[in-house]
Amino acid sequence: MPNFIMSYLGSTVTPGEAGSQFWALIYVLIIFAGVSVAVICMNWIERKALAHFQIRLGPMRVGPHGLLQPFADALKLMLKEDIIPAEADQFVFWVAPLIGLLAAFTVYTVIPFGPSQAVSDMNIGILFMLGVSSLGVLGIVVSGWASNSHYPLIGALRSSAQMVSYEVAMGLAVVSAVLMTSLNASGTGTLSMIGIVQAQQQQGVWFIFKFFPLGFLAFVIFAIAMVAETNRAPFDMAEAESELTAGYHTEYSGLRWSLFMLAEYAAMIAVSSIAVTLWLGGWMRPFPNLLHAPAWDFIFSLFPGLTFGGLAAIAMIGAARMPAHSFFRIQRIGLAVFAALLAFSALLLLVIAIAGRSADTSVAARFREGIDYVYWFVLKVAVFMYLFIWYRATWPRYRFDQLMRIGWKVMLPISLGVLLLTAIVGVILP
Amino acid sequence: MSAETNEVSSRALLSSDASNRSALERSHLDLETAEKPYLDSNELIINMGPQHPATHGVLRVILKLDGERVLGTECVIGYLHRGVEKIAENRTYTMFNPYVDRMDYCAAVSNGLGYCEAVEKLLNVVAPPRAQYIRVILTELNRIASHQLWLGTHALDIGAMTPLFYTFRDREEILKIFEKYCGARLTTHAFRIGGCQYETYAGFEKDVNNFLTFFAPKIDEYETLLTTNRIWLERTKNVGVISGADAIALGVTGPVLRASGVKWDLRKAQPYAAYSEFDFEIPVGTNGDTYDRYLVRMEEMRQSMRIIEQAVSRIPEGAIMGKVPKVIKPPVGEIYHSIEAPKGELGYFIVSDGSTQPYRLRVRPPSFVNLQALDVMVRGLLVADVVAVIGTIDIVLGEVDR
Amino acid sequence: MNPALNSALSINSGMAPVATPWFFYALAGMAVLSGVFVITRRNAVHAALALIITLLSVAGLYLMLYAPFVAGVQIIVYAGGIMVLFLFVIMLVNIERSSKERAFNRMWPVGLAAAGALMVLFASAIVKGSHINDMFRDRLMPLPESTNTQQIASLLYGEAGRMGQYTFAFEIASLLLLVAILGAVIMTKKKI
Amino acid sequence: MVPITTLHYLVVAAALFVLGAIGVLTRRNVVIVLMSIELILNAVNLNLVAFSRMWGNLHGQIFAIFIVVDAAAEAAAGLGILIAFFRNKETVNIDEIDLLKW
Repeated sequence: MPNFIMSYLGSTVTPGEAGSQFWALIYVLIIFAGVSVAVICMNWIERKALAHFQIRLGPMRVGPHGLLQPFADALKLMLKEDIIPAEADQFVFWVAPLIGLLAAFTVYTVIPFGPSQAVSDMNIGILFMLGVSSLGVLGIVVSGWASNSHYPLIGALRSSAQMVSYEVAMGLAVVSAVLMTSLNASGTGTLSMIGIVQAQQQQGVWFIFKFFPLGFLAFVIFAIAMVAETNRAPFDMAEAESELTAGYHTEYSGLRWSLFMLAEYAAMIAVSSIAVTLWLGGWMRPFPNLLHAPAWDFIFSLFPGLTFGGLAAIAMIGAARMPAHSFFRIQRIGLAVFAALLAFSALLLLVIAIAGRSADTSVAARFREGIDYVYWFVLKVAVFMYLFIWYRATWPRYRFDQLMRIGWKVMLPISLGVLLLTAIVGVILP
Repeated sequence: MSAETNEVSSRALLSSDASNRSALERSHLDLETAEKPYLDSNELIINMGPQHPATHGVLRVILKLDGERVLGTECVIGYLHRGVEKIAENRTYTMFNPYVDRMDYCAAVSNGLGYCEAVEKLLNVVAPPRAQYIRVILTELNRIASHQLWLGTHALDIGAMTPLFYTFRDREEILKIFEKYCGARLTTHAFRIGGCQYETYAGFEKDVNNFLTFFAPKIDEYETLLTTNRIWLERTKNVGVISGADAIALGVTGPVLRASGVKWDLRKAQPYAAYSEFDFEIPVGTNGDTYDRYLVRMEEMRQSMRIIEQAVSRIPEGAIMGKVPKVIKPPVGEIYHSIEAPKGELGYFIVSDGSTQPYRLRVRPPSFVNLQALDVMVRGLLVADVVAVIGTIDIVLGEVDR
Repeated sequence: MNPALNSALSINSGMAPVATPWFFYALAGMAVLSGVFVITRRNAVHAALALIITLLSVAGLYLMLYAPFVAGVQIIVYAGGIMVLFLFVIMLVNIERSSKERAFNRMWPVGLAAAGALMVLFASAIVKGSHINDMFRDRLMPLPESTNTQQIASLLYGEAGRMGQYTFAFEIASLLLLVAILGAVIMTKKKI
Repeated sequence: MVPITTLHYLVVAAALFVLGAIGVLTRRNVVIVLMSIELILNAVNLNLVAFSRMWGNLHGQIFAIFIVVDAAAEAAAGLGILIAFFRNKETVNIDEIDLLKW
């Protein structure tokens, strides 16, 4: 194999740092595909979970338990007529969803799924992330304006004001987490995403528990601000369907509309990843310092396989419990095949975990490590995604002025105070 | 009318209290001369509805906005006009009875009750006690159903999706009782002039009692989702405030009036059917805001359950139809009879020329009158509050447009 | 290739970008082209979008100059903050009218001539400067990228208890921002 | 291929500066004039950062950051003035802003 492929394989840094453009490209493709798949899964899970919150069944017809619903939706959206209003600004209308999508996906270049499982480790990682995710607002503003219609315009103005306001509190919360990284021997912190996780590892504590309750407060502020930042309930003013029909994407349809949705979900995953990286230890498994014996490593490395095994079991039980009627035969077979696929992945993961348990340098060991990192990271992000759904099912919507009041008069002072106290405690305590 | 409400209304009509008058003067809408906005060019005229998710049907509200602040509103109605009142002039009294179910289709039983009692009054007939009790039970069940529908859609307007499904689940139980009783779920043609259409089916009492035990904890379930929810409080407290005096001056009735602190309920004030025989409270609010209206309606559901419980346990035996001639030909004259529908005072004004058909029939629908208060309530609020206020007035366009 | 440049590149060899010239030409071309759009578009929103592209391209150029922190600031402050403000204002003021009117003022030939003169000045400065000594051509000092943010911080805030070289200037800049915020609020609010 | 040197950056910066100057001198719309000023500031920033790389110290970058701060202040104040002006005169054309008082 050519050198530019092989030379990276033994490396312990990200492809961006190692200067391996080929592998950087591969990673970009993997992440792009992974995020798209995650959005599809999220689509299905949100519909099902929301339905079960609301004593409904949710999608049941397309595939067993509606498993193929997202694909049917995607197909429908792609085939739908793409309407551009006559009075709209054609070019801007066309380009607006792309801006949001680009911003949402560019963020993923610096998200570390593991110590070397990222496209690049930028020196200014978290700064870059905040900056690029703040570009998403441009797409929304511009789409609202280009539609040349009242409801989209109001939705766009709302969401731009909202996102700009919550970015302030969000940034301050992030800074207080970054401050905590500097509590080491050299006294220098870091903005690099990988560096932040490594700092948590060195200090032996997730930053959410650091200087309790300061870390926790900063985390809560970020967790609230990120809901506002992604325009999700209860802060979904920009697309409040009971007020503004659909907000900034009222005039959009078909593929372009689905791009907005894709961008929204990608942005949700991205901000959740920031929260996980900054406060919840990123890719680290629970208690990496306390339970650091190889035996513990092995036990924790069984988790991915067991998770998939559990999912396979659930799917299998679902298939077994389907009514014995010829109408359900295809569905039963489909669910059983799905269960078999899950079981196969579970088996594969378990085999990798067992094969890679001892040797530290073998390919299997590296694989096992990588799977572990990605698994714990994704698990933590998944908790946030579930929270997003939970919020949406439980809470009414804030009004716009209340939202701004909370942003400027509650969140901003608290985050400033937390930042100040973190700095003071950080100087006094060690 | 009680002394207390008399006093309030006279103050509303006679006093020269400046703030009070300004509120009413403001309500006289003139979109052109609304106060000068903050940025001239930013003044938007927005057309909310008739196709809009939060206007509860085909209401069209023209909003004049300064940014998001509402400078004025104008309701355009009539998209669901079917000429019910005109139809009445070409139908006999009996034939017209099913038409009233199509006005407030969320509370069809109440509509029928009001119409039948009005015609009975004109004929000087009284329905037998058993029929009266059945009427009370069904009407109160329908009040609960109507309030459930209101709660679900109102919460959905404010952004809480889940209560809608909970209320629809429980409303289903009421509709099942209706269906078993008269065969229809929504447009229940349950009553006849002079009594009831049908005798109760076997197990009616048991079904109703089962519903009561089923539903009692469900109200608490709704309340755990909303009553102390901070966002719900922020969205509804001090939103769409209307004073008792303003409400009376605008003719507002029902829960909207009671939430403003006026204890006015026709079931107590002018008891009809068998309501004088039951023991129940009239919940009254204090601030006249959206939250109070929510609380009043929640409490009204509980009170309705109390009434139903009493009525079911004491339901008398006997005939269900009074002595009514085969051909209904009321004597020449006119009558106004009103009942407390879930949404407010539902009145029927019938002019009889002695023939089999009404000479003129006029309905005083609560939604239509209450909708007038929209402009007073939403001036100076934000767009988001407009949908909350439309929801809290609890309008049904079938009734507004008739 | 001269030795100085060679050594500069070799120090950063770990991350020596392979296609540097191409990236540079692409970014620079994008910046200049959308700069042209900024000043020629009749519609202010189009101009703003073009300006955003310019700003992002310039941020890319900063990255190529091993100034990642400035690039990050450029993206956050310019593209994420200032341009949103611009778009906001464009939507507030009535652009339908202004987009139908003349886009350029009556004195535009004079302005163009002045700008042309400026361009000639720049061109001559660059040509002369690079002709007399190969300063621009030769000097390309290595800057450590990985500690860029730290170094900027120690210049701005000081290090090990000592005040930084620019600490006072930094404080004055924050004062300037405060004044600008207050000024903007006072000017735009109808009644304080 | 010619390696990229400071000179290249200077040329780009000069081009951006001239474009900004043309915008400021010829356009009528105040918003676009303000945007052209941003263009000029960016050109200066690019120069400073390029020189910072040329001399191998970070003072140029510090200056660039100060200029970004300045640009933010300028945009806030400039757009504030624009809004106040637009409220009174309903125009955003710079050649109609010819009175000191209205």
